Amino acid sequence: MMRELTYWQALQEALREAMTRDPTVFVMGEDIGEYGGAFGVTRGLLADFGPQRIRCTPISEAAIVGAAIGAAITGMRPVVEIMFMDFVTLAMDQLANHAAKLRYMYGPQVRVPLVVRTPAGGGRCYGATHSQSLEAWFLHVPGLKVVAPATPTDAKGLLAAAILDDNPVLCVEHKLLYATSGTVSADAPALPIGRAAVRRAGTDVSLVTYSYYVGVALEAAEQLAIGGIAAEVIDLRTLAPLDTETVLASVRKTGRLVCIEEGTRTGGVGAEVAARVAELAYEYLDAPIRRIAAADVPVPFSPPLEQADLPTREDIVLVVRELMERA
Amino acid sequence: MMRELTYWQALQEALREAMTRDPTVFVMGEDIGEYGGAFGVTRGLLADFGPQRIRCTPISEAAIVGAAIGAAITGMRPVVEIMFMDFVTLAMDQLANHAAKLRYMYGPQVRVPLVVRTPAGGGRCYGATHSQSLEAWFLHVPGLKVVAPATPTDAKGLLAAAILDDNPVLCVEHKLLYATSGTVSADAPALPIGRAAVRRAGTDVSLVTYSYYVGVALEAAEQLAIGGIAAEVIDLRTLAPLDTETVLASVRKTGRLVCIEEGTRTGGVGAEVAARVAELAYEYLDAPIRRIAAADVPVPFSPPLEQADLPTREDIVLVVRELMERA
Amino acid sequence: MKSDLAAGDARRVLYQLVLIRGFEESVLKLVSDGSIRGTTHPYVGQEAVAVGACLALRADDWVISTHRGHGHLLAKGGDPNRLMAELFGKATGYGGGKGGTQHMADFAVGHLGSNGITGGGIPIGTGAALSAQMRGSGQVVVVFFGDGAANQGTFHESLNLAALWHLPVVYVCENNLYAMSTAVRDACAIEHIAERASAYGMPGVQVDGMNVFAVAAAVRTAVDRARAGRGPSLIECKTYRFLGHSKSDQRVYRSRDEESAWRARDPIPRLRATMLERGLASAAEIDAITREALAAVESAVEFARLSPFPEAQALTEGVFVEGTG
Amino acid sequence: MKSDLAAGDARRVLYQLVLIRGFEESVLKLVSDGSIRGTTHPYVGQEAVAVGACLALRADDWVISTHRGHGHLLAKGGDPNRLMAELFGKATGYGGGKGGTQHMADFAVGHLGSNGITGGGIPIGTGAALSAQMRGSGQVVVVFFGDGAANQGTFHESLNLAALWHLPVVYVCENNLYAMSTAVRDACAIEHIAERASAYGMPGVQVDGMNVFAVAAAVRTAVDRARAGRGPSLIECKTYRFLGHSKSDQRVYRSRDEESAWRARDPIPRLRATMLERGLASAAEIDAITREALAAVESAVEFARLSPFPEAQALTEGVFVEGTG
Ligand SMILES: Cc1ncc(C[n+]2csc(CCOP(=O)(O)OP(=O)(O)O)c2C)c(N)n1
Ligand SMILES: Cc1ncc(C[n+]2csc(CCOP(=O)(O)OP(=O)(O)O)c2C)c(N)n1
Ligand SMILES: [Mg+2]
Ligand SMILES: [Mg+2]
Repeated sequence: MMRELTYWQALQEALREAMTRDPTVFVMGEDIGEYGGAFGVTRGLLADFGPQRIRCTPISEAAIVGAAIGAAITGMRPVVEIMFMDFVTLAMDQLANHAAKLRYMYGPQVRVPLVVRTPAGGGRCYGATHSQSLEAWFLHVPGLKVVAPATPTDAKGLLAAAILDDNPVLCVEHKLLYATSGTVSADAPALPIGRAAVRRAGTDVSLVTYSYYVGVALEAAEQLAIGGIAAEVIDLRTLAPLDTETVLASVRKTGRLVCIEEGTRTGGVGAEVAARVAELAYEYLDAPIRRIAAADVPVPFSPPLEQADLPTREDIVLVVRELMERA
Repeated sequence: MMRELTYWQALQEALREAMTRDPTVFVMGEDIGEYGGAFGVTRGLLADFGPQRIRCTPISEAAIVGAAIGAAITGMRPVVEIMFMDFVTLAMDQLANHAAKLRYMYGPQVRVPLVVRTPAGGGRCYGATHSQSLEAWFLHVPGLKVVAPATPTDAKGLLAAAILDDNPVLCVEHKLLYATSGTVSADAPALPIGRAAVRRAGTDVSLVTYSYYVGVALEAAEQLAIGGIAAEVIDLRTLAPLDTETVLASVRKTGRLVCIEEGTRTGGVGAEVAARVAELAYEYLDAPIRRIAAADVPVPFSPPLEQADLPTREDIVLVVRELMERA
Repeated sequence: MKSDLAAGDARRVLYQLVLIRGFEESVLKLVSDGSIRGTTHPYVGQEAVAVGACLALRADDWVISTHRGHGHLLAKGGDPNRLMAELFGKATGYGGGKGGTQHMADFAVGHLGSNGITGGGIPIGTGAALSAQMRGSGQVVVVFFGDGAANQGTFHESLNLAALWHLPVVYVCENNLYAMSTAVRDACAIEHIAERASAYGMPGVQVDGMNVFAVAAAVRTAVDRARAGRGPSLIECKTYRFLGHSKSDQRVYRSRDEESAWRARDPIPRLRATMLERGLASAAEIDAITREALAAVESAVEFARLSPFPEAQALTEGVFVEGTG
Repeated sequence: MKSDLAAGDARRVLYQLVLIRGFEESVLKLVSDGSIRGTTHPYVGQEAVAVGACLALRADDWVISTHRGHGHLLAKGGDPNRLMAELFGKATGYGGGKGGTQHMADFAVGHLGSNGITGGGIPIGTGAALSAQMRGSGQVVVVFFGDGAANQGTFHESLNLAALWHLPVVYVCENNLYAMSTAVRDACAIEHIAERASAYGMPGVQVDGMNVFAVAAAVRTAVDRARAGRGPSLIECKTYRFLGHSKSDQRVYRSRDEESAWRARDPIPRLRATMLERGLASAAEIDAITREALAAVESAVEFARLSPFPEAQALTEGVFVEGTG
């Protein structure tokens, strides 16, 4: 059965189904009860699952994630909501030094089935501490998986998979996606973590992106098509482990790579994608690699500056045209 | 006047000179007083500068860095020692959301002349929470500078520059370098932040690295030279802002890039260097880019595993030979 | 209320209370009509805390503010024009529009910055106190933070550090009973945050946060102590935000009755009544003060509207101080 | 000492004390001669805390340990062989050699892991207690941590959470007067860490950490309370590490006199004397227990020495649980 769901509803459906199926799944976070969470993903869950399983916490990000780790290693499957991705900084130690490392250090006796969900991204004039896209840091944390769904179907499928996974998974959501909608199958299985999707096939250039920018890249591809340029759009979906094969296959075909992300440029996800391609598909490249990302600055509040900071469809179109002209 | 100094002595000399010259400079950290710090960099300073300026703190990394920020924005020039780089996770919020952003958000009225010194790296069998090289995260924090000296001269020069700098600077030291020595000029000026150094000129391949691995790369270059391969060794010295020009100039000449670092591969410093080269010197590349780094795993304690994990001179030699054979 | 209340003090206080109230109400309208983008955290109801605390400070003393910070900035003597312009994202704002509602400072008036990270400002204010102590400047820092922030690790680490080092800092907790939708009783294991002071061996006092002069008196005692080198204090101001947490909050987590009970303690009518009662000002004078404050708000809006947005190149400027190091 | 001390208890306790003492002294030698690489944090002097606390626990109760954790693991019933092998970095160690001294666990005996980050284990133990509560398992968690860790933000956040939610957890602070070289008085704004309990509305008690049975009694009270659903407690054990912080520490920060005074309170001779005094064991029996414990240490060394290092492929294995998700 297919239904139209918003991204937030799809996330909630994954939570509901997991909680219904498995009594060890529970949710922790700030203001996730009656208030429904800052972006409404948990609205209604308190009434249905009660305060034991929809657990409102004090503002204590480190202890919330730490406590979730403790619960996870003792048989529970906690899902933590960190209200804005900017605040994972406070839980960085628990995530990077504990959640991600326990299995490797302690051996097979321990499993850390922890999910941390968090909204990233700007475009809402929330300023520098409420608009960041910090996912690139977590690519550099071995032991952590990172998913970043772009559609309601993926939101449900990847969150479901994250909850089923016996490893810590960071689920990066996007503020501008919560209200977007799409058809979601009621009985779709969890999506496999670690597989990218080709959202649009093309032969001239590979646009590799994820989350909110998949939509932007698709629009750019549409526009480029009018000018006769066939862009392939790859939605990474999972950032760690990265689906290198799908990216390489695309670049082998197109010979051109443009990495697109909302986070700041230096040290971003695009750097890793670019490096892998330059290592593994160098012979297939017909042009320099390009990265499109936010400037290396804190996200400015001022609406025109924020708009100027965030990559746009036009940026993509311009970069791709410039690349094609080199051929 | 030239003297033989160890890396730790060179760092201490930078601290001493800055503290002697400028009464606003002071040092904060755990066990930095009589104990001299976990790696001895501050030994003797307490006796000479007193407990007001060599300030031993409780184990409170977030508050230490936060308090240093508060002192920095009000006219002091604090130098914080974080005992192991692994613990910056606890100060991540203060560094990334405050130190790095205040100037941009508050405007020119604020300056954050903060230095955070911290030892990175493995090779001492300290295990996964005391061996990490996490500098790549900080390339992805606009507003922060990052230096990573490889020699006593650079240690002194870059730390001196960091203290003079009105911006927050992370100084990444290396545990295995503290005891190494070299000649250091007594009256050398502070080194400019943001400039790489060509440590060895060569025409066949560019080895781009920093910190402890500069020495390893030089040894590899020596060995390669015997086989007739002329490797150029670039010491980045500053990781943020990255001296792209020096790297590009080298790659334009050699046509081959090998990035070498001790941190884990995915999302590392090498990814950024590789991406910049693939963007800006693509036409000059004669071979795929290569990255040599630790495996994407927590640093294992077991001595043979740790040795197997850390990149070696042999790894570099092998990778370069393989690259040269492709030509 | 303080018995030796001087007419001048009362008028200044009234002006500030009305200024903040008027400013915040105006901002809410501007957010609703889209003139101000993003969100805002109104200080309405809590004005007595900022105004009372700042009344106890010297001009060169410092404050550290929060996400709910417009009141702190105005109470410390900040410029409503530049504050409003910042909310509009204009080049004339405190941070040239780059900071926005949660991230602005006015060092010239001793305001070291508001902060979008709950609890993030506590160690920073502590460090400013360290700086004051080391330089022997005699300055004292007031660190404002909410009840919610009192559960962050930074609260603990900072208060311990300040007590250990006898820093000249006063921690002013604005306990408005909620952190976003979360009641204090659901977030804090004890009812009175002031009691946490004993964990650091510092004085902890509770005070009526709806009463400017009670706040001022408590803060003054703590400031005197701090300035005398006797270390930090924790002051818990029991207060209430009359409006939602931010622009979109429907306040499902509390009752309208509770709200009315607190509104009955509104510091503004209370002060007006006292002033009249004690003959500190006539009704006409009170009206004039009110009009003057509201006029300042209107000019601020005007100023902000007429100000230009930052130039495009501002985007990449100002990340670093250039030319040092 | 407890008056109703049973002979069996006393023997078991003596065995454990000697086992831990012998183990740690052996480890120090092995570190010195290079058999064990890296560092180690000896538990010598503090044995009564781990042994006493674990005496009050059920086998299925949990403990969370620290960087100074060998004693906790042995006291909870861990296997000296696998522990020693881990220190050698051998494949037969608890983590196959990958964890090392600060990072090992034995879930089978209720040991949820030691931790190289000061204060890092406190929230994790709190979460284990949440898990016990949610599953209604009746388990209680003992979270060990040092005086130094009591100044970390995680301490505050965790104790607040536990008190708020009435979690079945007992926070056992091992106040050995120093965090590395830093004396408690130079790091903690109050002298007795137990007093911090009041900031969370939980009981806080100080206990003689050199006395196994005093520790056991205090922990038992807290465990009973926790198991009965009445929430967490904070127990401060006043203790002392007889040796340096880690292998390289010269102990410049404290006097030999202070050390002697504490050594005079060594729990091992104290217990031996009591056992003899009360006729709980003969001198020969005590010697036998001692020999048995030390023999276990020797076998552990032997086991570790003879064990193989992990295979090279182990490096990249075991980061993730495979086949889920
Ligand atoms: C670290 C962090 N966590 C969560 C938030 C989201 N948030 C913003 S304000 C707020 C409530 C703060 O409560 P309190 O400290 O009582 O201040 P109040 O809003 O009541 O003035 C929350 C949870 C944040 N900004 N920073
Ligand atoms: C976050 C962090 N900061 C600093 C250290 C370095 N360090 C290891 S043990 C230690 C002292 C801990 O003191 P305490 O908690 O009293 O335990 P003790 O060593 O006395 O058993 C320090 C500072 C660390 N491992 N982790
Ligand atoms: Mg509040
Ligand atoms: Mg200690």
